[in-house]
Amino acid sequence: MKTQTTSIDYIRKDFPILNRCVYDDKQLIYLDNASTTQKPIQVINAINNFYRNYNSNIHRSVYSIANEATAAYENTRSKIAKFLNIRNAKEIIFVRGTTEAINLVAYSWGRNNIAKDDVIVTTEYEHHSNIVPWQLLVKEKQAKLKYIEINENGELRLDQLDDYLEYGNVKLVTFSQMSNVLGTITDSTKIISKCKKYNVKTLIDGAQSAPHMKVNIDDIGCDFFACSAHKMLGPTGVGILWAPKNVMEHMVPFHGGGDMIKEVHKYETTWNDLPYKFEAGTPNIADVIGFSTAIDYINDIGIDTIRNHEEDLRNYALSKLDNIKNIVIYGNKDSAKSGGIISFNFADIHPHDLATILDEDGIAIRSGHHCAQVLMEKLDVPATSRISFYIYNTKNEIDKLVISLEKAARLFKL
Amino acid sequence: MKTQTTSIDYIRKDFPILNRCVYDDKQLIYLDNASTTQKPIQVINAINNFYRNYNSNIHRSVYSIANEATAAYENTRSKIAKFLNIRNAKEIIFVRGTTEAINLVAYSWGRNNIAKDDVIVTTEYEHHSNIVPWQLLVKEKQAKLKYIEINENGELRLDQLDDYLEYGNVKLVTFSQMSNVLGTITDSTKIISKCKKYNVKTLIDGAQSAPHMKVNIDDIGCDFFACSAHKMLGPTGVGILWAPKNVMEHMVPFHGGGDMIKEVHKYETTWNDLPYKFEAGTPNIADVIGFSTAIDYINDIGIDTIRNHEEDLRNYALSKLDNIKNIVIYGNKDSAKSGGIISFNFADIHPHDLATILDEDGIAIRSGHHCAQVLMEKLDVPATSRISFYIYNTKNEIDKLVISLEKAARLFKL
Amino acid sequence: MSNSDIYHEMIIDYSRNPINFGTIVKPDIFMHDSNPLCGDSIDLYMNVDDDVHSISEIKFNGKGCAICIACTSVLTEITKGKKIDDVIKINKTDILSELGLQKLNPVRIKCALLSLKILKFSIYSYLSDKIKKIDDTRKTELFKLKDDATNLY
Amino acid sequence: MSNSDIYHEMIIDYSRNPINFGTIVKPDIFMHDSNPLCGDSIDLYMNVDDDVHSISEIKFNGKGCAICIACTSVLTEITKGKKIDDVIKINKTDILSELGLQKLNPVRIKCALLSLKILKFSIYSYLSDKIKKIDDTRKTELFKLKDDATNLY
Ligand SMILES: Cc1ncc(COP(=O)(O)O)c(C=O)c1O
Ligand SMILES: Cc1ncc(COP(=O)(O)O)c(C=O)c1O
Repeated sequence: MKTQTTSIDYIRKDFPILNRCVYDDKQLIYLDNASTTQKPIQVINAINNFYRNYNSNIHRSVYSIANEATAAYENTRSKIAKFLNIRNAKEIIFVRGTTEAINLVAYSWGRNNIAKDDVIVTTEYEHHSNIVPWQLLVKEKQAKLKYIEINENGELRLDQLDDYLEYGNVKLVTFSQMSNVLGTITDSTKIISKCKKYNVKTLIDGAQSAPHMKVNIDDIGCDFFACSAHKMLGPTGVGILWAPKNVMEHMVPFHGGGDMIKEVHKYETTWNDLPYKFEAGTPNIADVIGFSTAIDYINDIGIDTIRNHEEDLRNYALSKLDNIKNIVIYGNKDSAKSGGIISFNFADIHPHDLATILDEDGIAIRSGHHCAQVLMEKLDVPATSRISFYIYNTKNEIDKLVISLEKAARLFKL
Repeated sequence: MKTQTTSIDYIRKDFPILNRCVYDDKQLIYLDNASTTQKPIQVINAINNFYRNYNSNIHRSVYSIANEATAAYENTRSKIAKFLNIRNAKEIIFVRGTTEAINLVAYSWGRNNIAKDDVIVTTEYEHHSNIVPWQLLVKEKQAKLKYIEINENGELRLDQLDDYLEYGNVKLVTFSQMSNVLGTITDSTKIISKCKKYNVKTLIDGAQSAPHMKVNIDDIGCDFFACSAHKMLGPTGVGILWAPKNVMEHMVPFHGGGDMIKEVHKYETTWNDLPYKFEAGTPNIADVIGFSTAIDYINDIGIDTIRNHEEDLRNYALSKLDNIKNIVIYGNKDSAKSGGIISFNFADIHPHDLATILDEDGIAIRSGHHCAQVLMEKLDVPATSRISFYIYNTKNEIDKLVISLEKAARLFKL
Repeated sequence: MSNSDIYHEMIIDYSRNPINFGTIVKPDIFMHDSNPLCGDSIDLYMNVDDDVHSISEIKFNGKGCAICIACTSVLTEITKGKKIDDVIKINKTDILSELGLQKLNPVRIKCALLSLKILKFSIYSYLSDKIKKIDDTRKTELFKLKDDATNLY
Repeated sequence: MSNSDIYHEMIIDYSRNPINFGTIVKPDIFMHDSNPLCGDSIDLYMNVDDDVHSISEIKFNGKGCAICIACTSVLTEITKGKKIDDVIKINKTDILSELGLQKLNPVRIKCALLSLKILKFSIYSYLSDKIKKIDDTRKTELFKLKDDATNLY
């Protein structure tokens, strides 16, 4: 335990923001990691270094700094391939984030593969990013959207998936590997093996899983995988879409423009090789390069160490929250089945009010619908409070959270 | 003249990369500003400062650092509105860059407003970003794409626009305000007044104009305007699309996801207010904030000062290149009608070979088709060499370029 | 502004016991809106006394945080019985100062002013529908009202 | 590698006087490809001597930089008259070392190897079409060729 504390102290030193105070003297306690994580100095410096030393556009120029930039940019692809166990780095497309990745699939794959009366299956605990693009698509195509519901433990009722598959017409099953509200870890292997029997494509929203647990795409065998750098120590504005080459080859271009073409003539055009066909225009070069450093940082710590640390913190927090009257927790109490996320409500205090009160003590938690209104409807609450951990969080921070919750109880005369 | 040199020296100090050497001892001479510009330390620091001090997701959280981040993000919108003379900052949508902006128009406006046999007019000197999205759209809609050709001075033949408009069915005229290859400044006012008579929408690709000359959107009266931060001292991964509210209100959403919705239910969803309806998912927060500092920097120098400096450099460079045998220059010799861009070819030396030879002396110029293959076909060359200036370039750098060109002539035995 | 200042007695009382909470069957004016970023969601109902051009009855329903519910309560109290010409003049300071919320941060201000936004928009559309022949001064007034609503936060 | 090393006599000569430059009417094998990032564009034509399974004739046409044209010239020289089984074994070092370009940077390497990529792909598709019943060893060989071509740069 001692060693663990020491090494966390050591890690915390890499995150400049953790030293900052809000309201003059309250040291920041950042518990909104499911929304976006903080960045280690190494990542900040990588971006800095790019702009100071080799900023230039990529792919298209022959001079030295352009070569350096191109090499660094392409190197991120290889890093990610290794990190997620993807065989071919050229199957990785850089996008702005998970949202753009899923929309890219909806446009470039969906518009050619979803027809009238086809069915897309999603789940009740999806983020809006994995619902709205499909709503738009099924509306355009007169297709159908179906939801896998959750049970009282916040787990998916996979029997419903069986029904949908058996009924037929299912073309895509799309789900998050970890719920951003409940923390539930989805049994991806089970879902995908079911889908494979019916030859149904699968998309994994890895926004929450990739940062917090080992993801092995080659093992999982899905058809699409999306995640965001900013949720895994990396900069804002970058994410990836992965799809195997044979799937990608049958996708039509998304954005048209520079770099995604092979030859442009006045009236016809040929497309560039993969993955460039899907990377039109100047990409977010600096931040793609910063992403690479973020992955190095995670690798240095070890993704399993991160997972264990979060499980530990979640168990600790649950035991503390258990002692406070009137706290209702949503999702699975078993931290082995859940990421480092806890959603809860505290008596009749609205989550927004609670977040504002905690903020006074420097504690940043998320309140609201967490871009998961379908889930809120299911839970029959307008909003929840959510705390979510990362490698730099400590038990001491949870203790301070508890003190602050007690203050809120006094203010609201609970 | 003395004062000018001094102030440029002063400006150059703000750009760390300009001190760097390539091949051990050749100080970088960066002449590829039309591709992407270098970044002043102020912009680099703004990004740095965000990640070190108030990194957080925006719009959705109530705690302090989220408030700071949201305020800084939204502040960029106001800065840009003032810079480009846009009345309502909420008409500005943040995107990855010009390419995404134009694709957004093609999808969200184009797919509902372009029908069979409608005509979209573009020009021969467009960047692929302003050609390929329209090729995709007209193909889908069985509509037509027509080109305004250029004359021997590299200027648009606006008589052809008259013909197209008279012939009818034109729904959109889309053009760059400054050609990225020839430097030609388009007579936007004339084009738009012609189009207004026929009630035809207009899109301005401002990727090259916004960084280098005063753009007054309210005066120009176009319907869409796009530009990229990275070409105007800002970070990679950010750009804007502007459209007046009454146009934007009739556009369908582009990407579906978080932040762009008002209420999501299982089977129907309502959209958020403008501009958020078009900003799905976590945006590139850090870089939007960095963009704001870039605009401050440009304002501090003054956009007219920038323009004058580049005109001056272009005239100087043209006079020097005139003394070298076998150099063919494309575009307008009159620098009053052109941005700080010169495209040329040097005898039978292929531009790539020339760029590699200049690189040896630390000189970064662009060679190739510049994402303007339609123009290359028109000029009947496979590629050109291009030099393009910004506020930090000097006449001394042009002198060194000339020496390096002479070396190339020797190597190729011209 | 320190937060314990925000969560004073009055706010918490209003939020637990909102004023004019409920619905009106067949209201003259009805509008629903929500705060996309936090999920506050309000229905506003009003009846108009045509003789004196005033709001004779006002009710609201919905879900929201203490600040949202308290501010909506205060807004309905201020509005009830007022002439429409005066209702459209109600501004954000009227609401915020009543509850000591002038220094609320930009994200929370949306909670406080959601109902005022709904009020302004709903009266705008009520008037636009109602007045068939709108003279030019009236038109400017109406546009101003819409602008007010749009730019409230 | 310093650039003046790149632009030695041989490269410049080849680029001004390319070998096997031209076209073949009705070639047995034809393929066009271009380098999207710089615009080099090459057509490759080959005839096959069916008896001995060799490339009897090879020509190229197109536009490109000195490096592209020189490397394509060298590639055609190496290829001409070779057995197809040997042609598919030609690798990048064969071309680059012939012209002293081993240390070319990653962007320019595409100029140097565009024609080799075309050669490999075109032979791949020629063989795929030709051999109706492909046995398994042959299949692996073919896949390897395609992979080679894909991963050349
Ligand atoms: C005229 C013009 N339009 C569009 C673009 C595309 O901009 P971006 O690559 O930032 O999307 C460029 C830059 O390459 C350009 O010069
Ligand atoms: C499960 C899940 N999916 C998708 C997203 C969207 O990611 P981004 O906002 O980076 O596009 C998020 C994060 O908000 C998420 O938690």
